[in-house]
Amino acid sequence: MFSVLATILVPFAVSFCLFHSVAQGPNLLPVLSTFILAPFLAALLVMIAPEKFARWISLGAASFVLGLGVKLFLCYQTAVSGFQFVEEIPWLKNLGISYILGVDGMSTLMVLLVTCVYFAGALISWNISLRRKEYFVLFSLLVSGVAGAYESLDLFFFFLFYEFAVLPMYLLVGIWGTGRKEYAAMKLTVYLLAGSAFMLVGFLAIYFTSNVHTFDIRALSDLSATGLSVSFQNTWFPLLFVGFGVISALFPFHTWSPDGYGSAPTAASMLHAGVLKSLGGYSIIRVALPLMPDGAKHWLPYLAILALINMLYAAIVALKQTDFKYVIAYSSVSHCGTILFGICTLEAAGLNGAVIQTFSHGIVAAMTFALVGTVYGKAHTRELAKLGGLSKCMPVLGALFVAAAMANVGLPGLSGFVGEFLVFLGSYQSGFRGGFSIFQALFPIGVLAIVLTAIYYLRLVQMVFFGPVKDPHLNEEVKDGSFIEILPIAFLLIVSLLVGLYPKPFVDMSNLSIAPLIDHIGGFK
Amino acid sequence: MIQVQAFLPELWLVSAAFLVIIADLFQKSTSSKTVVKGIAVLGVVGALLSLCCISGCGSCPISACCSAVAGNVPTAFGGFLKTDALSVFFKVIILLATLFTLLISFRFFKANPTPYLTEFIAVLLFSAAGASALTSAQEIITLYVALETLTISSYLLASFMKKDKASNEAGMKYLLLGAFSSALLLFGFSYLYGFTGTTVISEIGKVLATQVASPLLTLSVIMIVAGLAFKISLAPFHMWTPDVYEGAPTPVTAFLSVASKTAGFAAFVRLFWVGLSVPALQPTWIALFAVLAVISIILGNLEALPQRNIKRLMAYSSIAQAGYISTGFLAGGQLGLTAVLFYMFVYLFANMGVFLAITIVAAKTGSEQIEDYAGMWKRSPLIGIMLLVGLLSLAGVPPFAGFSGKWYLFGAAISKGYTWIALVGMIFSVVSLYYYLQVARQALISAPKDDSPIELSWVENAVLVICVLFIVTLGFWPTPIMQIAQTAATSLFN
Amino acid sequence: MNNIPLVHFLYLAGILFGIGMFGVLARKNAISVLMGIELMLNAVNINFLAFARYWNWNSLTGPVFVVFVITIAAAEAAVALAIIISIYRHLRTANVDDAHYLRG
Amino acid sequence: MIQYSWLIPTLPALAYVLITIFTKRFKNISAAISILTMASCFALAVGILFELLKMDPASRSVTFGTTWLQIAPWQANVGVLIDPLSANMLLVVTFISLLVQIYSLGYMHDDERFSTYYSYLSLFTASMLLLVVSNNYLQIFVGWELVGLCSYLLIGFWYFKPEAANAAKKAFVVNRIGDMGFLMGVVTIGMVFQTFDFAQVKDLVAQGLANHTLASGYVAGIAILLFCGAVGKSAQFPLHVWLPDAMEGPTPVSALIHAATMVAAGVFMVARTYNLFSADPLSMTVVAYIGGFTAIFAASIALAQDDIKRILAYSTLSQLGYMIMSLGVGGYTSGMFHLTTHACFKALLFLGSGSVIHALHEQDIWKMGGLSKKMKITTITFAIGTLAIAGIPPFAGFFSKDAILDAVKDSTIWHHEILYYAAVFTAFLTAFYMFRLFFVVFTGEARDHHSFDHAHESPFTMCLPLVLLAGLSICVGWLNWPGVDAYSKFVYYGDLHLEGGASNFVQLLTQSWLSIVVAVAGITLSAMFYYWRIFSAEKMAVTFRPIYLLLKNKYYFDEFYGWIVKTFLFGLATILKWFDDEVVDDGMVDGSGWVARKMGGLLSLTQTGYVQNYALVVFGAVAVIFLLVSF
Repeated sequence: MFSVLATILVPFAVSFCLFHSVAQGPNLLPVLSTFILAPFLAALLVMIAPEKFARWISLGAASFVLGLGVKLFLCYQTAVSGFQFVEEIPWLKNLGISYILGVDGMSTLMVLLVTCVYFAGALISWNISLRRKEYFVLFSLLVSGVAGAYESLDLFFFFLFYEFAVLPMYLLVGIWGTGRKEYAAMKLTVYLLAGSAFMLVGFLAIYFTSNVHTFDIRALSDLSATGLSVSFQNTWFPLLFVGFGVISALFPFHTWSPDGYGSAPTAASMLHAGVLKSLGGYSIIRVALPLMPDGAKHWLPYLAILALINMLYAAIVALKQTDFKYVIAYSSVSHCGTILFGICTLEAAGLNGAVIQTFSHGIVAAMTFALVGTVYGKAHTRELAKLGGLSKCMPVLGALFVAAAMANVGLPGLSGFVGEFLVFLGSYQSGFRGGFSIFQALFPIGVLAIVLTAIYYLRLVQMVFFGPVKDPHLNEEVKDGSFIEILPIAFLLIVSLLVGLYPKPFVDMSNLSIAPLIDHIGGFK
Repeated sequence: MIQVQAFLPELWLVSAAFLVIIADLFQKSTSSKTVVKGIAVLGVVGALLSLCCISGCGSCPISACCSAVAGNVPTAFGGFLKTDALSVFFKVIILLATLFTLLISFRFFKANPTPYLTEFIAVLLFSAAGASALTSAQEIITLYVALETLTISSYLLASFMKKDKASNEAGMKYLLLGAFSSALLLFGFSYLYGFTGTTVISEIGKVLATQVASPLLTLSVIMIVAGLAFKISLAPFHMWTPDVYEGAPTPVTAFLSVASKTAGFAAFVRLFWVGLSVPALQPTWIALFAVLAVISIILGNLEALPQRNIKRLMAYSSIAQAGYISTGFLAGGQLGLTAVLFYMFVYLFANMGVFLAITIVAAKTGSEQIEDYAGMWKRSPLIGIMLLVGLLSLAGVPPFAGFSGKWYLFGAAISKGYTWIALVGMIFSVVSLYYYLQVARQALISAPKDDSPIELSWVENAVLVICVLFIVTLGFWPTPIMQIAQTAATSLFN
Repeated sequence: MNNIPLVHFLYLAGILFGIGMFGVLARKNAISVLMGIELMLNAVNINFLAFARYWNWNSLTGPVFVVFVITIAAAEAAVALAIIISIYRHLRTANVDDAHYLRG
Repeated sequence: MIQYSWLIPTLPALAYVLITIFTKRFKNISAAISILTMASCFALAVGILFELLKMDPASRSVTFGTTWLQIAPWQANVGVLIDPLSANMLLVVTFISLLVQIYSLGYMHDDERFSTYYSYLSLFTASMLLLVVSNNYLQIFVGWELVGLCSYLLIGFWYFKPEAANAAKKAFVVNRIGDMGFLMGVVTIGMVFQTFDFAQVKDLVAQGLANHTLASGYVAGIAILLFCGAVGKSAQFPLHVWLPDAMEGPTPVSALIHAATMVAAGVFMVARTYNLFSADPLSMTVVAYIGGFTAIFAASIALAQDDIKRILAYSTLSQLGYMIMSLGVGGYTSGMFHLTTHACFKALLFLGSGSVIHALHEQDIWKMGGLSKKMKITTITFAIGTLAIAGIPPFAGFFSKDAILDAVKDSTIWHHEILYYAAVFTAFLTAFYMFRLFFVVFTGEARDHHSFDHAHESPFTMCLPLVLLAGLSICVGWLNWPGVDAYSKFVYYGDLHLEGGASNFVQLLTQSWLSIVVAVAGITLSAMFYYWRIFSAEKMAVTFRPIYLLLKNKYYFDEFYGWIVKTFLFGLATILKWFDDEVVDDGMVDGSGWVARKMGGLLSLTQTGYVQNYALVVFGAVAVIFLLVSF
């Protein structure tokens, strides 16, 4: 246990100080690349190191990166705002591709999210025994891919990292999954890549249609320079939205999500639900909106309906699920609906809500999946019919799960509430502006979701943890979570609490990138 | 005057071929023929090195030493052979492919002993010579002769396993269809000659530039397309591909899938972007290629789905690949051709790596069925990784080179306004993912049927590692090869 | 015979080519298919010579091409016969339709 | 003192954290922490009260806070607003919690999750106080939700009992439905006024109404949305169903949360946002009638219940109905006053019932009886409580209830007379069923001798709160002793006016003869039934069987709602799940894959293996292309 703590604290401290020295002086060490390289190197190290070190190495890397992430969050100069820690290396001049990393408020949050989930995931997969080495290699690779996607400001690299994350996921699900794992893995992969097919073509179309011959998002965001015609935007915005939406499980392209999470190993579903999925909403805000504001204005009100369907439909379907994990999966789909809905409002409040909700959903979903995984590991079944009264034998996990459920339900004091509240505020706002009265109709329906969520989550809590013990031999054999199992979950819970109790710094952070965006687009008017 | 550098590689290859035959006389037919193998490898490597002595090939991968000799492009036989940067690039691909093929064939014939290894190698070298000559042919007759050198030798190679019924059948099909389509090609040529009165490609371009389209001219162009499309197995002239790929010995399949495809594209590039890129014809054949490309992408990928035999699967995949490459080709211009060259280069490593893996596995298990690849991660991780990386690179998944390749191909297509082709291409590369992943799944996920390890020679290890590294690196950092390919492409237009 | 117009040659060549193609597509015996191909090649040769005559006899392009075609055709035929014989060894027939084990 | 008011919610929160993390294993320490914090909170509250009293009545309102989150143009604060209203609530909440926590020492003594219990209590108090001191709509909503959570946790404290688990879920979900309206209301406020601050909104509304930029109907709409929240939290009709089930929780919890404080939050919220409600008669009418209806409706149900706690629960419903109605008719002061008195005597009653249950381990009143012999203190205190709730002078209930009746009588809203008679009749019913309860439980002969023999007076820790509360149940009413009217002069809305306006006690009695009469009538009647046994309740039940069943089954509301949820929600869920599995997943997704594979299979049939077919394809292709191109 103490060795674990050491493995966590030492690298954390190291990176913290390391970054500190950097953040003071000029940008010596390429901070952002470190987020990508550290896990990557960890993967290589695991590859060559003997198997018994695998988990230590990746835990060390995770805490190192976590330290960096926290420090990044602290060091980001809110006064200056804009993109910071930018690294730029020309890559292919003739195609306007260059390796550009940079973070603004929103992506700082996302990077922080990645690091948190990476850390928790590394801990959760502590007791993986099957093909451990490969597991941790892929796990780390996945993270470096996602981190890259959140940091890169060049469409080429954005896409590259984005898909780079998908592949390890395929293997993680396929090898360490449960149930119809190979089917699920295939489905998940094919789905996400199908979504990205539109993205790729869209990016290229943007590149060749715009007048600035570059894939640099910053340059492309200047509509006056790119001169993308309204008709072009109207054709490509929906395609891009759907392309991004697929990874956020946009209805009706969501079915990979339940199956995928249903069979993914715990850490994989944590990372996927927590980080990869959030990429969809993020990329819409980062790419689709600034590049094609007119298309956005034209399409978002209609896409809002899709998002709304996500929220409610998934919530209702979750009511009838019989598998513990599937309920969570559907709830995550529903929450992504909230995110997309927030984006569709095209209002400061709504978009901020979307960002915060993305962050919160990342943390909370990761926490919930971690819990499910741990419980499954002990009860050896996920069928709700067989579970029951688990609080008797695992009170701590039970309590944590109630907390997680409340976070999902959007209880104030936990992160879920802030995002949802802002999203509703935004949606009503854009209805109120009269720009698109469609939102006035959608807003109350959207609020229904908070009731539905409450219903299915409490149903879950009741069926799994409350009531009498259904399966008698559950309580002798089942023990409560060990330190290693509790630690990551508690960690995530604390993060969620931080956001919930004092959201100001987080909201300010996201607003740093949202406010300019809104000025740039100018909302529905 | 004749500059020998213009056909130095071919010289190396041919002489290597003869040397091989001679050397064989002094060897016992039972011996492992190390000398022969050595000579062959040396010949190909020599050919590769000889490229450095070709002046002005800013594009040669080993361009460090090229920069020494700057200036004029070597020509021979009154300009019939001209080895410019473009052809050097193609030659590099072809020669590397030949090198791989040799390596593969060594493993292959260790598993299926034959007394005629020497002959095999000799013929292989001949056809390589043909292919490489084809890339620098500036004139129709030369082009034709080179082409036939390549083709006729590959007929022999395809049907090389005399005892094997499949191999024979493959050979016969390949031969009949090959001959048939080369007849079409020739008929096209004859009319081309009739219309222009010359056989020099650049001349043809000049003459045709002033002419208007006439049905016969179009017909001849179509026939030429048909004849050459056969070589790169572009649908609907692809029908031979699956059968031949499945039947032919694996090294030959590998050779066909890369070397003769490359040669075919080389011929296409010269003939069409120099000779026939005239207002009267260009719209026609570009549209034609657009259709053929899309058909090949769709057919290839769909038909690959139900396949069980991995070589047949690779055949269909190579049809689809031909479709992808054609999108770049028809986009043309500097961008398009750069994309084509780069993609061919990537394709070389991916395909060859996979075929090497296939051979090794087949040599161990004696099976080419996909389900027999179960548990490679346990039996030989490297092979597992090779399959994963190679196939996903073919599918165009980041971070593998195939991805950046597709990025440029489709980029080129879109830049010329063929967005729909790009869309179809992307969607069907997702379809392709399905069957590629089936293999990867068996290799990396499924439990092994028998977990007796598959041991590799150090060479094979090295080569596989190189392939993997190349593919991954080019995915992240395509810059150097891209620049070389770019200079090569530009060399066509001046 | 200098007054025979070009088109006549072309017609002849065309017809010959057609016949050859028919042979390729219709005849079942591998040898006859081969002969069909030879016919097609000869049609091509006629074309070349005709065009050569039409442009001018002094440039030997056409005839040279023809020579090459003939040579290569011969090589092709040699290889072809070899393969057909080897097929015959396996199947005891030279019927092209009997070799259809590779399909699907 | 006021500047430390932010400590009031904070301290219990800290207590919660401490207990959860550190002292789970040491029950006494946990209890000590929680009780001490509570005591200090009470002290603070008292201090704040006196500081307010020192101030000039016109400016008895102090507020301060800090930013919680900020997105232009909004700025959501977390802050404190201390004025008579919140001071009043602070006193009630802290005091009752303190007593209940002391009481729990005895009541929960043998429970293995003792510490957890106290941590929950602290968390609840923290959230409740957060709600009370809030100075803006968002924060009140936050506290609102948090008390909901605590009520969920405490109702489900004995989670292994399926009923408890169900009740907890029900409570949360039903509340959530109300909160949906509340949330929409809050969002709408944020939207219309671009701020959540009470004071600012108040001014903006006043301005808007003055210069007609704001339709009073619109304000009424907002008010009604907010009221949805109150309906849920204060368990008004039609969202009343959760409160009776909530009695599955430990009895002290019922006393604290489901009688004295949390359920009163709805009333408090209406009072807090009174300016929105009073802007338009519509909203007032809605509030008044919902309250009035709930009062009489719940009272009627209480007549036929057998579970001691459920009877009290329904009486709570009905009393809350009183308060709501009073606010609805403009009786701001009387409503709050009744809230205060009710907190005392209802807490007393619950704790008393708790002591009974503690003694007998039994909740069915028909298995009790004659307890007066064994449990003196409990009996006396319970009697006091009963008299208080029945509205017998000079007990607390009399003053507040009478004030409400006056308010209704004087009110000007639509057909107030209906409400008045309903209220009066409710008073009668209340007296009747409360004394029914008292007589059945404490007088007469023991019905279940086994449990009776084991019965014993509760320990000191439990009796002390009873006594204190009993004392209050007598005296609190005197705050509004005619002529003194201390309370009315302290807590009022708009400009001060004294309801009833009696100048001395005798005058008051004469004024409110009716309420006294009905109360006495109720008592006598129930005495005839259950004490002297002149009439037989059983016979009544038989003769009026349908009515009896209707009341006994609470007008079948649970069944009705259950049916709705089952049919519509879960019906829809079933359909959508089918749609998701069959249509979207198998149909669209796997379907496309299937089609692709099949097509591949079909296409690969073209690879016949006959070489001449291939040649034919080549020929055909050339021909077709040629034709297409040239024509």
